[in-house]
Amino acid sequence: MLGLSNLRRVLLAVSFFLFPSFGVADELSGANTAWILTATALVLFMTIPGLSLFYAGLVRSKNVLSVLMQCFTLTCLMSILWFVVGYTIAFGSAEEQGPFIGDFGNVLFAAMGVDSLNGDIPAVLFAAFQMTFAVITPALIVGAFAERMKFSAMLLFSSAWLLLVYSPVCHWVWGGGWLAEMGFLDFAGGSVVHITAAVAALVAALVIGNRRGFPGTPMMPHNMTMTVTGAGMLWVGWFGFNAGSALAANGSAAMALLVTHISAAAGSLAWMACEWIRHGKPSVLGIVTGMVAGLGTITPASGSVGPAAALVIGLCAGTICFFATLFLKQRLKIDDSLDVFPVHGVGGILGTLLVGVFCATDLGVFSGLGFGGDNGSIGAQVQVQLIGIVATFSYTAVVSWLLLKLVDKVLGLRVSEDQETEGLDIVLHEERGYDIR
Amino acid sequence: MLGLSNLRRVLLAVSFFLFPSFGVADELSGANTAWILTATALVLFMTIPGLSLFYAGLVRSKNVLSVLMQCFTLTCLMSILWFVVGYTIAFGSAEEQGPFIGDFGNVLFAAMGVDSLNGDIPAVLFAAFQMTFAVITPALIVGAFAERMKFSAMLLFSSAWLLLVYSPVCHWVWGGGWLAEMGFLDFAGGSVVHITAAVAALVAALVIGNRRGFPGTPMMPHNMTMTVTGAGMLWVGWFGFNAGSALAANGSAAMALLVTHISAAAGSLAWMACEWIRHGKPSVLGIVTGMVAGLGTITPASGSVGPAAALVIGLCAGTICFFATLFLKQRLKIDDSLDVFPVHGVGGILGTLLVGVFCATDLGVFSGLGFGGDNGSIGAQVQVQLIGIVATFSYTAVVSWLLLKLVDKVLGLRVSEDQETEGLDIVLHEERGYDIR
Amino acid sequence: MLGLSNLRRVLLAVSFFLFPSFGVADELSGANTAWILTATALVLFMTIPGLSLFYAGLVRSKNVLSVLMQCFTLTCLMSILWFVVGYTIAFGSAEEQGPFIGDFGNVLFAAMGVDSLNGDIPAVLFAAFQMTFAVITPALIVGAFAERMKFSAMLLFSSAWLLLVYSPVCHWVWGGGWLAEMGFLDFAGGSVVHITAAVAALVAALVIGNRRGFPGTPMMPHNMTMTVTGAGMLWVGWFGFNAGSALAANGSAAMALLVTHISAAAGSLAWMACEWIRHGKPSVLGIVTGMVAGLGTITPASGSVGPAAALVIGLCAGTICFFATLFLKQRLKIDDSLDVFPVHGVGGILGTLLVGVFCATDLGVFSGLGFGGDNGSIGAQVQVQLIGIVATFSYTAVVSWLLLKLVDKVLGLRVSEDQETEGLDIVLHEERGYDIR
Amino acid sequence: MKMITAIIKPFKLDDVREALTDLGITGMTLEEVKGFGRQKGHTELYRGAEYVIDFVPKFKLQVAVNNNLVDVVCEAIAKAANTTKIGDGKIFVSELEQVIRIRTGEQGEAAL
Amino acid sequence: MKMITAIIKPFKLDDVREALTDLGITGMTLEEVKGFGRQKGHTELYRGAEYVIDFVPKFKLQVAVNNNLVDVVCEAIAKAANTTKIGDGKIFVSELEQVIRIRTGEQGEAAL
Amino acid sequence: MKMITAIIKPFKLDDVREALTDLGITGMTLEEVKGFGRQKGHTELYRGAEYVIDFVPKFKLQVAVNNNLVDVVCEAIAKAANTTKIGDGKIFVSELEQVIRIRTGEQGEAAL
Ligand SMILES: Nc1ncnc2c1ncn2[C@@H]1O[C@H](COP(=O)(O)OP(=O)(O)O)[C@@H](O)[C@H]1O
Ligand SMILES: Nc1ncnc2c1ncn2[C@@H]1O[C@H](COP(=O)(O)OP(=O)(O)O)[C@@H](O)[C@H]1O
Ligand SMILES: Nc1ncnc2c1ncn2[C@@H]1O[C@H](COP(=O)(O)OP(=O)(O)O)[C@@H](O)[C@H]1O
Repeated sequence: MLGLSNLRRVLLAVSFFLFPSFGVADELSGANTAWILTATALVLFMTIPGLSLFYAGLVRSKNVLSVLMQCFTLTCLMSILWFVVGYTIAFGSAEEQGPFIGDFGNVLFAAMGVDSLNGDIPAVLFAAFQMTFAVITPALIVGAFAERMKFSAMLLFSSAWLLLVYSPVCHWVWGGGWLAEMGFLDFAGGSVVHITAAVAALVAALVIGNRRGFPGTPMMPHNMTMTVTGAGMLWVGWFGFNAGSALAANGSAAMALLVTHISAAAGSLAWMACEWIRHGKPSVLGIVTGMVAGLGTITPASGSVGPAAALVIGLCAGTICFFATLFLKQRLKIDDSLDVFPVHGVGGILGTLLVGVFCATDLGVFSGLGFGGDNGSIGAQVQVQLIGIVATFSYTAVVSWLLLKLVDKVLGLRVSEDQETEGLDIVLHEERGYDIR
Repeated sequence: MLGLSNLRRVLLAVSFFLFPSFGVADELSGANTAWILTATALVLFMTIPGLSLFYAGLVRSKNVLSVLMQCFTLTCLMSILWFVVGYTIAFGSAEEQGPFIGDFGNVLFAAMGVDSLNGDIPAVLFAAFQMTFAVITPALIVGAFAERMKFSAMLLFSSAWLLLVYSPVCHWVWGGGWLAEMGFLDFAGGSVVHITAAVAALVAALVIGNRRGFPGTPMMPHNMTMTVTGAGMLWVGWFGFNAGSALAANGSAAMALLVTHISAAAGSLAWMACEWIRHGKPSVLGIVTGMVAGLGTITPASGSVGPAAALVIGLCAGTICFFATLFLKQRLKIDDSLDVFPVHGVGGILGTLLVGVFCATDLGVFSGLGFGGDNGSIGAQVQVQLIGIVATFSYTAVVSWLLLKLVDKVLGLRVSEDQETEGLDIVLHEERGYDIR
Repeated sequence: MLGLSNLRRVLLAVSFFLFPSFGVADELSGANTAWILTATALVLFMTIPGLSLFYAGLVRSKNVLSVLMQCFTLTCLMSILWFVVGYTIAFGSAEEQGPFIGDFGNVLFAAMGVDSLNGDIPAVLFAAFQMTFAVITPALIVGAFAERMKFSAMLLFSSAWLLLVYSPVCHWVWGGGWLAEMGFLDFAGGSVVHITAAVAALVAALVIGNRRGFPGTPMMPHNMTMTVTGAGMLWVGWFGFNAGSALAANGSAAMALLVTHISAAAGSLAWMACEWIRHGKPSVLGIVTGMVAGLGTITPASGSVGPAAALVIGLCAGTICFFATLFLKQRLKIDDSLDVFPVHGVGGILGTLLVGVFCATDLGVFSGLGFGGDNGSIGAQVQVQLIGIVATFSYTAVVSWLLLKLVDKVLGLRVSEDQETEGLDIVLHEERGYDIR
Repeated sequence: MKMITAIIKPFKLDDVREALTDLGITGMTLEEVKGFGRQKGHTELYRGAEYVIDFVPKFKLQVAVNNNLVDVVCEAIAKAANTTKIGDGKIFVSELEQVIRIRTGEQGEAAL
Repeated sequence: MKMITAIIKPFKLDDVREALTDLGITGMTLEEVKGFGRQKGHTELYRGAEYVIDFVPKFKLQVAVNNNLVDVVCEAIAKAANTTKIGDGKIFVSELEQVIRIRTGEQGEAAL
Repeated sequence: MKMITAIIKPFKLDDVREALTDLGITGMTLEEVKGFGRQKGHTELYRGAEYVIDFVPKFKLQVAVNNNLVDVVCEAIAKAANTTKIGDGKIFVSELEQVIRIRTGEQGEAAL
């Protein structure tokens, strides 16, 4: 009982090689529980304070609190929604799960008790760990519409989005849904988290429009030290995100931690090199953005590849996301304010593709840990990965667009011009970020 | 030997249902040790940097370092005092423990070696974990007398308070003392930590008096981003506080983590809603204060209730602490500067009461994990909870008041008017918080 | 296979008493894995954001990003270098290891798979844990040449230094090298980390020369709150550093955590007392510096001493490092800008010596956990410790000096006078730390 | 020579700076100030403590000019800074007796 | 018209602002400045490096007024800002040739 | 009396302050300002968004002096602040009608 079965199916489909004996794991593993307790704390740490500092440092000081407020409120609201119904949409409660959404047997976690297990960890722990993913994904979108969206509209949009986009896609991939059935590989959320968030971000940037003055007026980060602090926290927390996704304290978790670290480092250095070559000087904003690219890109692959492949993945991530950012901003002139799409979206897509290559076990030093499901070749795996990318991309794009249009009708998406000029902190929250004398 | 027995007694009395087999746990559990090592780090993280940032952001910039200094110095000094004698007052060293204080066999942790166990974790680990609680409790009080207390007076008061208030009360509840005997439920410190700290805070605010200019002069938080950062850290660290209090990596810890998270989220949203309705705008200071209320309130209950009850507890916490804060500040005009009492005190009392209700196992979706000790009904349990609240409240109030008066005699509690105007950072520490150009 | 054997040798030589049964530990321990996964995250957390904030707050605001950038880039670059070749220089791949460096069998971690073990934890986890040490050590040096070194020169120097200083010394002490053979005690890096970094720092300060205007011009910390935040993070992360060095979740780890905490607290209070007595006022910069002294000093001893000894070690650390700092700055007028040598170097030496005393088991309440290797008396152990100190000190001094001279030839070590006046953030990175209105 | 001091809305700085450089003005000095006037400030609310902030952020721009430029400069600023909303600010003109360029020691109009 | 510039202690701002509004003054401009004078600054000590900070934080308040108000305004400020302790600050008065309200283009006294 | 206003490079403050105290000047007021002039600013680049920052940080130092001191003070400042590089700044001199010391109510030269 207890959402255990559906997890099993995922594990079976996606990463069966990791848990050779999970079929008999009906006893609690204290060790795995210890690690997932920690990992849950680490993933929460990624959103608050990690991501919220990363983002908040990048906006102008008149909007700093609005960003912190959005991230914080999403942490609360998404948690409650996940508890009430999001979890059960994604993971359901019964042994057998449908291809598109779960069942409603775990509304309010009704089918879980203190002794229930999911695999060999407490069922409520699995649900809480997943809750932190359901928190950070909508929080990532915040970067796209920062400095101009109404707080109320943001809450309404995010709530609907969690239930109508995140939860179903999560079911497809991790809840025993149709992508899981195909042996689609996404260890820690390249598609579930990064593609969905980034596509929603792109759509939101397009629907809500550019900030006043973009791109002419300087809109400098108001506190780079805050952004770099948040970046460090993201890196640390990401160990919980990726290595926690092993749901165990074992070699797989350790390898996930290692490849995560290496890809982050490689992504950072690649971005730094691009900047140094192209602009003449390396910047700290550049290197931390490369880090996020490296981390986002390794995420889907972190359970399937080895460290040498992670080096390649990280280098590709840093380079490609660098040029994607320039392209979106300078060519397309889309004000995805904190560059959510070119970093998380491009990275998420790239990683979800590359895992299809580097999971292969016969690539010498670049070998990985094996294909997903019944896939028997790089070609087959890459095809499945492509299907997954296209499906999550287009589903997210369509539903996000509809939701934004709807919210615009109901509440209006954007503050007035004067309010935007004055800044959201005073206008929406009657507070100021700093009063330093 | 080794403080093991008294812990056993607590566990027996308070939460026997969690450890069905602790009686035979004479071997080290690596898994539980791994989690409590982590939890210890997390609780330390709550004080430094967590709480210290949360508090420091709320004062004026001329006093920012004084608050950081107070929290940091308390971390050091309380740790040493706990090591020297505080621990043994609370937990003693022998199998049988008296009702009011422990024995003195563990002065300087004399009765613990590297191989000693307390339950199934190293005895020194239990002592270190508890040390982090002995650190944060006096640090919480700092919020009440911020911006005006002498540093030396603060040190003297806190030292005496740790030994004369915290350690004994800790013994009553967790050290096998009289409240433990009654089946009083306080999983992670609703009374031991929050009520004691908050009552001392209220008494301190009354004894030391309002800040110059309160309530007329604006005394705005000088750095809300710092406060929100600290808030995020507190939330994350609180997982160690509450789920660590299970002293094991098991279902109980997982459930504690989950209910902690849900109550934090619910408390935040409730406070936000109150503010939004009453003042027209939700603020980030509001939502993070609601978070603290939700966390403080679930603390005593986190080992005894389920997630649906946590939702209710959190919503009550946010709402009631909101109005308590307004009442204290606007009506009573008491300058409990950072609102320690209305948040931690009211929350601690509320949670200590509500656990008496929601621990019951027959409340449908709101069911909990069972009564404490021999208590057999909600009525009986609530009565015990009330006795615990009244006892800790009044004992703390009286002793804190005496100590403050004494310290005032010996050293003087308060800096001079001119010094208060100039700010404590320069006056007491010859430093300034910021020199940003 | 797998670098397992050499680790075993170290463990055998250095801390054989901790792992009485490691000889048969050929199965993965989930509990130990859980803790070392966490510890790895904690040590990374020490560098980013911990150390980088600690350091960055101490420089002038025009150079804040340059410090953050250096720490961040080192995190990336050292990780990759460690992965490529540093690890195998330090730990090799074969059972038998030479006295001076490892072998090259683990280039690109070639000899480790997902299932390989090192002791009873995954081999890749041991390598990743050690990677975080290889990151923070060069990052410590940054404090010496802050505010004036070229970014490119810093990268080149640090890279060469990692491979030519850190990795070999790491081999001597932890990789089964000649110092390990002698029973040299250095649990978590008093010599490997702190002495090497601090000696390199001193040499760097001398070679690159004082900052313009030192010591006449005020060069105040631009953001003490940042420094205190970083300090708190360092303390928390240090639990991973020291208690993680037990490579297990057991009594040894717990004891390491406890003595680390006590020494940090004692070092802080000792420094505070010195300042209070000597200068009339205690400062928050003082107390956090005392904390670093206490932590650095206990590091080599953290696996070998008890809590009462830790109290003594911490008190010595705070006092002696306090006077060392004054001496270097006021008498020698050496601009080791963020006082790396007097804190980490003096502390590292002191701790590496004192462990030779306090590891003895017959000192009453100050007893420790036993001598290293075949050493049978305090005298013998202290002699070995002295040999280790002198060897790591002089080797590091000579090689660091050569490398700095070389880099100066190739790239130039220092920015121009005008650039130094303008500040490295704009000049080297085209960014500014703050744009707060 | 005259010193022209303009208090303007912060987000109008770019427009004003442009208008001035269009007139050939090559130097000016900027300060962040807070203004009190007809334009209302805002309220801040922290846990039930309500503070009315009367002083709103403004920029103060100072330009030293030759007498013959005073009118055009004032006009240019007034035009560029105008939003027709309360709080647009003021321009103050006062006499300047002497100007010295530190680098060269030049004095008077040559120093502008 | 005159420009009255007062250097005052920061915590006296509210008193001074009130005194001025009591006189019917509706506009003023505030800057954060650092003052050097008879009032001693303080010492800061960072790990043995001692720095003497001579410049103490002050507020500079500027009010443009009609000639007939100069004396009462100066008096009001002097009274409100006085603590009888060194460092209370100074009031400077200088001639103002022209004032323009940007929003309306009004000039002279009408613009105040 | 005159008000001497000097715009200088920030790192020259100590030199200028010393030069003034050497002349017996005991009071002055300092502001952080941004200057626009011949001295070029710098470029900042954030993820491909390039911003040219024209305004460079300067200090503005104001000293009220007796008429007889104007020339020596100006000279002293000009000498101490000079680096012979563009951007060294300017000195402005203007008439001061009245000075009042708040603490004592002293007026005119006695208040300096
Ligand atoms: N008498 C005055 N003296 C100095 N500054 C003034 C005066 N009156 C207004 N100001 C400045 O001009 C700004 C704009 O004035 P305000 O009355 O708000 O609007 P408006 O200029 O549109 O009438 C104020 O914020 C203040 O900085
Ligand atoms: N000659 C001056 N020129 C400009 N500002 C001055 C002058 N003298 C004093 N000030 C300003 O007035 C403030 C107060 O002066 P100070 O000598 O400390 O005390 P007091 O005004 O009580 O004599 C100083 O901090 C400075 O800002
Ligand atoms: N006309 C002016 N009015 C006001 N301030 C000016 C004027 N011209 C220059 N400044 C100030 O003087 C500073 C130095 O001027 P700049 O042209 O850069 O160099 P220099 O003084 O060496 O010719 C500027 O940054 C600005 O603050």
